[in-house]
Amino acid sequence: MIADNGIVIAFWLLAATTIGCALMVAAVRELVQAVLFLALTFVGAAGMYIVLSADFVAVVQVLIYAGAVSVLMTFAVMLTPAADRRNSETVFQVPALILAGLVLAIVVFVTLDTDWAISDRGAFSATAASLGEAFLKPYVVPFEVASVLLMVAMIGAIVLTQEDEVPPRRQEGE
Amino acid sequence: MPIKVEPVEVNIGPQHPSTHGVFRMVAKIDGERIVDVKMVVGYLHRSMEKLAEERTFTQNIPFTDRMDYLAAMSGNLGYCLSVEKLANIEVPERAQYLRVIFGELQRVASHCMATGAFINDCGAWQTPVMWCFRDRERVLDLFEMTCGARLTTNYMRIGGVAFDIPDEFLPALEKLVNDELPKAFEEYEELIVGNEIIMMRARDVGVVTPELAINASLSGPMLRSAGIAWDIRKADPYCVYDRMKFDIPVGYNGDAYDRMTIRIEEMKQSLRIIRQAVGDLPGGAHKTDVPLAIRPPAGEAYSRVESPKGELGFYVVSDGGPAPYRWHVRAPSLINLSVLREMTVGQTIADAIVTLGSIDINVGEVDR
Amino acid sequence: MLPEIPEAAVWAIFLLPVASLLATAFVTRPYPKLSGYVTIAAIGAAFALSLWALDSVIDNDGHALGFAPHEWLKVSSENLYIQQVGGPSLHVDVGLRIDGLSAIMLVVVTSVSLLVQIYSQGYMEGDTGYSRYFMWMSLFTAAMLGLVIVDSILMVYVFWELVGLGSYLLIGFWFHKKSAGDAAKKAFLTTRLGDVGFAIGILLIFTKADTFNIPLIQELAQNGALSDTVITLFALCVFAGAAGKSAQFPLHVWLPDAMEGPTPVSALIHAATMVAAGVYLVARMFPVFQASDDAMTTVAYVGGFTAIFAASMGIVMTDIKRVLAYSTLSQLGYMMLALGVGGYIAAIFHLFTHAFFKALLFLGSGSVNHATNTFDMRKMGGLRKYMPITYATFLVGSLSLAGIFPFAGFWSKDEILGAAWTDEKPLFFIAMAVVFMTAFYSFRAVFLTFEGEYKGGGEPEHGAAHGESGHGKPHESGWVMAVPLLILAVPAFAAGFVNLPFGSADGLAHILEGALPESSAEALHHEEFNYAIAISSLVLGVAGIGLAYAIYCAKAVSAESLQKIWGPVHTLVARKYYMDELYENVIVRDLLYRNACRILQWVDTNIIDFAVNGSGQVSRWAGDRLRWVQSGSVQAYGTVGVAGLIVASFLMLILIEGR
Amino acid sequence: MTLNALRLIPMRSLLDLITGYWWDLRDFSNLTRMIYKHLEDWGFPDWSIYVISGLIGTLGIIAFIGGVAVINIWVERRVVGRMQSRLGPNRLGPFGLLQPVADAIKLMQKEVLQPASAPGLIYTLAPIAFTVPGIAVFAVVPWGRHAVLASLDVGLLYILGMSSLAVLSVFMAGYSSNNKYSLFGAMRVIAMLVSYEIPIVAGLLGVVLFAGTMDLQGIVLFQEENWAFMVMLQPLAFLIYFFAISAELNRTPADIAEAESEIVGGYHTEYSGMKFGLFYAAELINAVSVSAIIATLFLGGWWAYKLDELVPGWMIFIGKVYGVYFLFVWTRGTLPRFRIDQLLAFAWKWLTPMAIINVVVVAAEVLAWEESGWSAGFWIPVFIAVNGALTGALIFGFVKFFAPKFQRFPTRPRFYPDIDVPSLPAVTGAEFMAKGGQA
Amino acid sequence: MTTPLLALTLHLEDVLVVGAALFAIGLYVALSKRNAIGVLMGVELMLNAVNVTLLAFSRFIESEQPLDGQVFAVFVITVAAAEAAVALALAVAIYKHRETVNIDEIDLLRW
Repeated sequence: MIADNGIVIAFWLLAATTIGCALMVAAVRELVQAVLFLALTFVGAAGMYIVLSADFVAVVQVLIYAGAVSVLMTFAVMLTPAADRRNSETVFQVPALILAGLVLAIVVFVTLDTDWAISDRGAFSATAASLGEAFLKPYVVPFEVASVLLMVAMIGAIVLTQEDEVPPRRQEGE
Repeated sequence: MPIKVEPVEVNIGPQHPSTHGVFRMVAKIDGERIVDVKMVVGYLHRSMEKLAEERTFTQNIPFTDRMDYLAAMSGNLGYCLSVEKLANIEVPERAQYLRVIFGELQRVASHCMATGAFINDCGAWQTPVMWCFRDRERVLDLFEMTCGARLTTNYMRIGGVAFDIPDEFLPALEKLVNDELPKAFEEYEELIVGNEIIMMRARDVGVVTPELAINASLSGPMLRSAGIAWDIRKADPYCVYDRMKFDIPVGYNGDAYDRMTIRIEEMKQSLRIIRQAVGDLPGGAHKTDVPLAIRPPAGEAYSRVESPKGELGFYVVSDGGPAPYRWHVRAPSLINLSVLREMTVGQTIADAIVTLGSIDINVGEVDR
Repeated sequence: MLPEIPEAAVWAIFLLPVASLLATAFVTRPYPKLSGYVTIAAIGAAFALSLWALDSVIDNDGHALGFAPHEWLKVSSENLYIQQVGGPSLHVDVGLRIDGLSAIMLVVVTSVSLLVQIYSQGYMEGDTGYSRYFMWMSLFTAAMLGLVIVDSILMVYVFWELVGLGSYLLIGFWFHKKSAGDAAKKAFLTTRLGDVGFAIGILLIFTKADTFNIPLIQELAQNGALSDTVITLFALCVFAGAAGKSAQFPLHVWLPDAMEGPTPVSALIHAATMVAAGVYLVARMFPVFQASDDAMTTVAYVGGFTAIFAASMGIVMTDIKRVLAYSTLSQLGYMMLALGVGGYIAAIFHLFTHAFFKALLFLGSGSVNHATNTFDMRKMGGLRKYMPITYATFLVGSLSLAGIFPFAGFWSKDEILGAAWTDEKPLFFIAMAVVFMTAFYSFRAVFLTFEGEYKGGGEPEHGAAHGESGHGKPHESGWVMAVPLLILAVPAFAAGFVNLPFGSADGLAHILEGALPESSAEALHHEEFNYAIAISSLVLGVAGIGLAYAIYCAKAVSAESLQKIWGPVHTLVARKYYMDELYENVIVRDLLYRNACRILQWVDTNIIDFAVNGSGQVSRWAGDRLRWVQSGSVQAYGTVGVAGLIVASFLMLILIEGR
Repeated sequence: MTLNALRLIPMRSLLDLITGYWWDLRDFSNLTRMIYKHLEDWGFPDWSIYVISGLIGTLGIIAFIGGVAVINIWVERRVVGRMQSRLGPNRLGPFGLLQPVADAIKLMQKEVLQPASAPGLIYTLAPIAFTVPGIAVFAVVPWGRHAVLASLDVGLLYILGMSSLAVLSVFMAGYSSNNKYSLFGAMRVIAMLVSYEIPIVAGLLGVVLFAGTMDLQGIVLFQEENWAFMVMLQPLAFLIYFFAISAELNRTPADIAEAESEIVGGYHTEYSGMKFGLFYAAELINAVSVSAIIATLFLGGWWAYKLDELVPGWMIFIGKVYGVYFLFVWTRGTLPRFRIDQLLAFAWKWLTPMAIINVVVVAAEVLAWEESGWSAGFWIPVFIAVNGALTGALIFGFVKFFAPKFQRFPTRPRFYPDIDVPSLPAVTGAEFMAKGGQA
Repeated sequence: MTTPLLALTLHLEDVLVVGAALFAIGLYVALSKRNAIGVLMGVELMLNAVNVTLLAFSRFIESEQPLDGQVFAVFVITVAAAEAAVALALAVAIYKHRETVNIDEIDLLRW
């Protein structure tokens, strides 16, 4: 339980921003706008992370999601020039709406129904150092695996999008 | 399998910072790469050739200022030469020497402008162009000193030059030629020859092959950059150029970089010519007596000069009246521009801008 | 004395042949000689360690050495609920049990293997499959050693099957001969029949006793924790397995055919290892058998019948190896008989002595074959002159087999007779008859082979290893083959002295008793040496020898005339009581092929095929309809998946709430 | 003489006189502390004190940045003017200092145009979103020993995150303008961001490794403790960061996103009035914030070899910021622009490998330092020498072995003193070279 | 101490509900959007929702190693980055061949 008025107000503001932007992602009519709202959603989520005293994760979120993933998405949108840029829905819109509502209902029900083991630990003081230690001591193997995964993803992305033949840049002089 | 894209058409110009006037280049672009280029000229067309038929031969001299307004002296000179050829007028020695001096000064001024603008097109943020302007201003100061005008000099006259040089001209000229400009040219060499970024941007960009250059009848630095030694001053000497010693700088590769280095060397050669001309400058009249409303005998004449842009030719037909019957200009800017498509297709937009800058067109001359 | 053997050393006994197997398979395969040396070195080291193990066991009064078992496999549910209701859990431990019984078996197996393999170097020389031979020998030996040392009946079964595999590979070693291949298959399948019973027994005892540990099973059987029915069933199942491996009566048919393998293989399989495994198993499970009289009786009578049944066939065989094979059968029946009448020590004692003299006899026959290129005794004769060492050692073995005082066989056979006398009189008489027959046929073989004139031997076989002797005079085998014979002759003569019936209580009996649980050991008979039995059996043996001498050496009675007189009987016996025909023609062809298969065929076409085709048609029909579900739209899959998740969540919620 | 006379002035006691009071300019923390105390006395709850003090700090920073944005227009124009051998603005106010004000008034008066087909929200948000990260960066930059608004544990990462956000707003502007030039600018920015994020992060890793912290104050304190600016320890990282960040800042020689001579104005072609003014200001603000980062990371921030005991730290800091800013103006005033493929190649082929080499070397050095247990007094000069030599060697090596071969043709033309008139064409370049290069 | 003017509290449940809402929106987007990149956006939203939840647990729940939640959040972000790169590359690759990235036209998984 956080009982600090400022933080609670900040949280609800950020939550409203995040969810509002997420709704905009679903609602706006153009794909690029959806990407930009998505970036805002990421930033709002990063704010919520800070409220939850996870500053490192928040910064990583901004760096990777808002900085890199959104950029990648815009890139992808731009690289598919002849594709449909409208943010339209398929026939699954209504089922998806129903399912999303049901999921929300179930999760909220379970959340409220469960008796959580709440601790009164308070906020974390400094997470970066402890996280670094956690990555390099107990989680070193997942950490390395994650790095390998990133490498593989990078190479895979390059291979996937590589053009089969590189067109000659320009006629060379003698 | 490359991505299938619809080429995008981009208008570069007529309102664009780098088209040196109101020249329009419709580029079809695939990503950053140019697929096709369409050139549209005529936004600055003032119908000079037609207008000239309604004016006397002498009245037409200011038109030549306003064609290539960066090289007004050369335009004046070319036109006057053709009328003199048509009317068989002998020009005094001193006037011929003065014509050479001012023609070469004009070349320096024009090339300064070209160099600065070129580096600006490469993306430098105004500094080199300011430096080049500084040196051009020094030359223009001399023009102002002589004829009162800086750009549209209207200095040459049929049968000579309009005014003799003032007394303070020669000292100022010698200071400029022997001290200030050589220093400035060293700076340009630093800027162009020694700059890695300029090399990266200009080497292998806008290449003209010798065959293309000849087939398109290019001239001036464009032609010489392709490796062909050709200069009207040597091939068809006018005034007293046959008495001057100078070299023709010739490039190797036909790219933008070659053109710019050739321009710098040409400026140095101009200084050399000016020094010789000043040394040999004879006394006497600066102008023969020619009636203001000259009526050359019926006939036609073509004369050409090596303007900074290239071969500038004037074709004048007289029917014996006070005005030319037909007046045609072979404008080097227009003809040099005609190979732009061959030079830019396959390159990026940035390269196209650099190429355009290296051609050194003047839209006033292109459209006339 | 030596210190007690560490556990690692015992494991090494088993692992050394495994190592030599791997080394032979992967390293030395192209270098046959090296393969042999590696294998011999490994088994030699194992032999030395076995002696150490025996020494430790003697120090320990024959009780099991205290090796803790190791967990090998543990399958048990972590689910608390299942644990509460006592759901299935499976613990398989791998442990060692080195007690009197297994130590003796170790020594027997390793020593016989060692000598057999040394002998093989000569016998197999030049064979194309030399390395392969030693590879399979290593495998076989390793399996047998593993079988002996483990303490879990499940592991015993594992090695049991490995032994079967090894025997299959070795019997079919010359697989290019059809007979060899057939024999291998026959051996494999026949023993499998018994193994099925064994497997059922293991499952039975595990469900009832919840353990695979042999000492634990013994204890449970002894203190009555298991019902009589279970014990009887289990014992019979174990005996089925043992009967398969030890070639007891209904399943004996594979053994004579197994002579198609190389002779050293026969020596190893039929003297010390594979066939002994059955006896060993019954002995190992002896406390269980003790708890069930019915099982004991069954064992005893099957053993007795096998003994006389096989002996009768041994009399008429003309192939020296087959004679020895039936003799082996007969002797195994003897051992089973002994076990069945409670003569646990006697049985093992006989196993011990029999291993040596039978190995000696087989190797001797191999040596003879090496010289003459044939196993047919009718083509031999007079080899005494040419092969003195072989003759001498073969004679020692035969005397021992015939139970002539003071050779090893005498002492062990005498104990069996004594046990039978106290327990089951009818069996005693059968046994006595077998004594006579044994002496007769063994010396028939001796006389036919070594006395008289040389009859020329057989054609050298193509592809066989020993073709170079050709048509010339037979000659003594090389030292590589002769030395093992000589060495084996020593225990064949003297092995009986380890358990002389008079006086000493520290002999073989003592450590064998130590291997049994207390209650079981107390229940053993300890009868005195019965001079009457001893003398009468000796007399019978000598009589048998005499008869053989009379017929085959002195030719006082013509063998042919006897054959004519006993015509139908001889035919019956010579055709092995038509057992093979019975199995092949009646059971397999008539019963199974003709009738059962017809029923099965009907079932197959009308029921199974219908089901199969029908299900195929149903799947096709359903697939044709269902493929519309696989629309290729990822979102459709996702929607359905999430819907399923939601249903599952609802169910979970309802279930949790409802509980 | 004069110095001795100066010594008569009781500097120390004068300083002591003002130390600890809120008007002590050397350290703003006195002011903050006073505000805290008063707020507490007035019975404000904790959270509101936190919010109020944060707001005050933010206001201070925004005031500074606003001032900087205004002043920098003048600075840039004057400095570049001097470089271009002209005067720069000099009419309005003393030295033309009021010129930016006039500019601002002009911009505010202008009509704000918006393309009819532009998505209004994004179009309007873009300049704001472009401005905010530059300001937000200042939250973690220390101004003095006690004056830092948010001593964030992951300050450096925060800065990186902010700098990557700025580029997204450039994309927003470019995309929403619905103009081909703008879209070109936007796409170029995106491509460049993808490339340049890597050398930036990898370059700064060296700094973080040395300092052992990502807290900017911690990095400054590390430099103070070891009596060395980070630029001495990490010249390579400095160069990498400087080049890479000038690319991300869209300043020459990497201003391909606006590239006036090519795509007119890039992403802000369609902007006018104060929206354009915001872009213009944000560019300056971003330059200043990056200068502040460089000053903090590489030049010791508010610390400068005992000088910070006499001069207020924030003054030193601002001085350094302007020193770095001058560097930016200088490069902007002199260098032409790269082409985009050259720029990306520069990032991938030069900066990234060099940054990775740098990280490896620094890791080895830090390991040696920690494991040997020898003092910083020994290691720091060694590191300075080693890293300096390494930087030189790397740059030389890269230039020597990996540079494109510009010299395939001579850089100067050949000369023909005379020409054969009829013979056309004359000798071509290739033939000339084949003949051995003589005219 | 007087009663504070304003006493707001934030409970675990509140954060979880926010996360659930984010997840539901992400699910809707992922299931309903026609463009593959839009679908990917939905997936990213869901991953963010998961991160919110993880961090909430890390902050509120009694545990021996409370930071594990943050560690996992970082891993989630890492994997999401890799996934985004590969997915977008896939989208581009598919676009190269079929000139569409519409999910309902890409039915390679069809029978």
